[in-house]
Amino acid sequence: MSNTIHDMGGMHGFGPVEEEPNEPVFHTSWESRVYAMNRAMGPLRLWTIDEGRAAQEALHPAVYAGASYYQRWLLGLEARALQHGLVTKEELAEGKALVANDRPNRIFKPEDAANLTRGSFDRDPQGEAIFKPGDQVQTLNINPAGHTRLPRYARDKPGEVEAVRGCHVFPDSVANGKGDDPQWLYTVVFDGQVLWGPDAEPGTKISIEAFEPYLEAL
Amino acid sequence: MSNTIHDMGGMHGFGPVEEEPNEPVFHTSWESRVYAMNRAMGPLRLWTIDEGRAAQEALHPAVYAGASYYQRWLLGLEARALQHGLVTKEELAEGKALVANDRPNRIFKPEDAANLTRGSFDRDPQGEAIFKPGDQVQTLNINPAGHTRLPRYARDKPGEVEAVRGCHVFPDSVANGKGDDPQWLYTVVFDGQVLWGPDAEPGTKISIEAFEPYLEAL
Amino acid sequence: MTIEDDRGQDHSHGRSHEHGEMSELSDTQLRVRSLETVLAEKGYVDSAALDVIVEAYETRIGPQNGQRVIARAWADPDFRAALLDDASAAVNTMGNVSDVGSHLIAVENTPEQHNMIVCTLCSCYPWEVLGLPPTWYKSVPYRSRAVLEPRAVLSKFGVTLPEETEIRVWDSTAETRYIVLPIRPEGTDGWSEEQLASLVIRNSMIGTGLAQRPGEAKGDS
Amino acid sequence: MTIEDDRGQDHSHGRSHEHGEMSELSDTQLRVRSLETVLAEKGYVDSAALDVIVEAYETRIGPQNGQRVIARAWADPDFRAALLDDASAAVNTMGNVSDVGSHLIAVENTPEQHNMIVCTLCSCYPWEVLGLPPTWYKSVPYRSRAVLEPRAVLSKFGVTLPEETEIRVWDSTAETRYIVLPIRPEGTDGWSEEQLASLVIRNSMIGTGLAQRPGEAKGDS
Repeated sequence: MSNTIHDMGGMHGFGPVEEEPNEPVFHTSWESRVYAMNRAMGPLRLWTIDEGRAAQEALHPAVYAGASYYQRWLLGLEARALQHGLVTKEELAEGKALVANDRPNRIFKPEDAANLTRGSFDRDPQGEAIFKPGDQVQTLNINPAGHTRLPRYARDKPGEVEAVRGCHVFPDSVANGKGDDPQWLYTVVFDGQVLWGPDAEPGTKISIEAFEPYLEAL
Repeated sequence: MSNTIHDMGGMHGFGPVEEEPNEPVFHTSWESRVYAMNRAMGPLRLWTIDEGRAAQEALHPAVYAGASYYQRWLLGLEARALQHGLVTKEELAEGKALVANDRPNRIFKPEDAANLTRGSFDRDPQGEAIFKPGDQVQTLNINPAGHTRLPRYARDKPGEVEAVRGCHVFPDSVANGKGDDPQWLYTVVFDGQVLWGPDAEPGTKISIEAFEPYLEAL
Repeated sequence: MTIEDDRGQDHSHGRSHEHGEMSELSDTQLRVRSLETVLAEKGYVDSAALDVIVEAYETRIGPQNGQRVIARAWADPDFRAALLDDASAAVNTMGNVSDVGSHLIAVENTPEQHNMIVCTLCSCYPWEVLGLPPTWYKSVPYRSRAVLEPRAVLSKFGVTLPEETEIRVWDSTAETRYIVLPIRPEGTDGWSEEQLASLVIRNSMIGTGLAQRPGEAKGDS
Repeated sequence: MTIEDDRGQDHSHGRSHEHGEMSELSDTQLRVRSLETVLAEKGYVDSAALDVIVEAYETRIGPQNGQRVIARAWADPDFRAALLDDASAAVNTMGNVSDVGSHLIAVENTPEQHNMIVCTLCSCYPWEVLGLPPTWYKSVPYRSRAVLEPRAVLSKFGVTLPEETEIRVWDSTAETRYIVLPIRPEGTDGWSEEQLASLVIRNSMIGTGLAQRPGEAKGDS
């Protein structure tokens, strides 16, 4: 979903930023297992990274805002595993496999961990890029019920295209089950005052990575 | 605070609206006590209605979104009673008065309940109203750290003044401890498409009650 | 912080969030009792006065007040005009309901415009004429959805209006309070105010319902 | 839903929310074990592979990779130019760190512009060069504040920059990933890449810190 609590840029009330001295990579072993399961299941290509995000965005705001980072990953992974029929609620409740399944042909093996490189999101363009660096653009005012990567604070605002970042998988399509629909991706920069008005800190600029369908020429 | 979870107009993810058949006025006796305490302490004039709102807005978003309505009122009332030094944490923990206090001269008595009329928020204006019905206005893009009643979804948008509602206590001032600072209040109406873009439902208009400092002429 | 989700339980939305769970209700109950005890011992509240406030909202101050206002507006064109001109003053002429503050506003439904009230920022509601708001009105789903998808919300309440009817949502962001004057149902010519009042369900005065038709079963809202 | 507040406990923000409480950790732990067991029994994960992934992030894939990249960019002007032109390609020429995906971008701090990275919508982070993000980076306070009040956030990290320096916040809303090339500290002429790397604290590559000066105690971040 789009306008959920995950879209929190510019919100107040979450308390101060606090750094933890000598923070370990994982605080508990369950955190490390949750992370590793999420990483290991990526290459099975049962879902995309944006579907994974959408599963977390679907959590109730009270849960999202109250859970820790890895708790959210756990809830998101459980939700996807259930939605895709990999596991059943009864299996999770009992902690063992109860029903047969079509096992995947190929799973992530120990030797695969030698190269944990991310996949590429580059895709062949469907047309020429409409914008170029220096172009003045306006972000659209969209409020879709489905997943999007245009944050609320940067909607309906004028900005400048700073760079073209290639043609990528379009999250608003792929997370909603409509395929890659590749779109040009731009870095669009906004003046702090444009985003926040007189309450902006002076001398700040904020950029987002904006897909072409988020933009119109100014 | 302004951009906290309480400002939820247009957010997704909170689930469906659900009506409860034959709903009682109060579901439990503690709900009724919380409500009555809040009402009874209003006339003591220890704080304003906007300070009361601000106390709830200061709750962590996970608490705000997860608590019930009367739980929020309880937390807000506890917070104000502590902030104003009416009670101490130790007293709340032990459930009895432990330290002496300056008792208020006048408290809400049973006979006062005969007339539970709201107070008036009308105040003498500091000047003429700048706008009149039919005027085109733009709401400002403000993001104050303090309390405001201009919701996020209606900032930085063009609308039309529909009515002048008198000159009222200004919440952005009084809740932040800066006095009544009376301001003209207007009903400002927006087209649904202006607020939400193409995702708006067709044929909808939304109005807010906007204080004059939220507006500029278009 | 316990993590919760939709796995078998309805923890993450709806009524369980609004009313809490049993084991936690008792915590809250103790906490409320503690606060009231301390405030009473220190002279800030009088528990007998709290009893009377509760009783007032459980008996006297409820939607029955608004029903009489709407019925009179349907029956009496002069009162209707006065109500739409200055609802506080008009309601206060009725005498036998609790006085209303200065900032009540009545908005009239027509075939061209359907009005619907919300308070996105908290839960402002015209309690002097409607009593305390129902849980759904104060709930985060209603507060978040009403301004973005009012027709979808209305359909959850069983209200479907023609496409030509404009939906007007009033977000109560200040101390003004709104009551909707619903369309008088057909087939009520010559009805008394009392008869008319029986058709005015609470939701019709918030805009999430319509006045009932003669013969229609009276719901609780 | 248990209601929590600030009354004597630090429940409503900060570390307790991020890491959970003891009594609930064990719930979560059981739930994680259950999920792993079921997924492993059904052939979706290989627990030995999970061990190796965990080990990789606890040992191999961490900020030490980014430190070497930054040190080389400081020491070698050609590499610096290549890094700013195409960070993925440049980093992959270094050979002995894990390959990085196609979308790494390096942004250079100057006296005129200080760069700072955030992901407001989730927690995107260049883990191939910096390892897994610290808790504060993934936290709701950082995600909500960085775009609205970056100078205030920087000051929480002890970073105060001249008014004339523009703060540029990069919100990682797509699959591009950003690493900050901090300003090379003075007094490091002739230093080896290894010596230079020792000055590159992790936060300096996110933009919430500066590279350390020679002789400055090396913090963990």
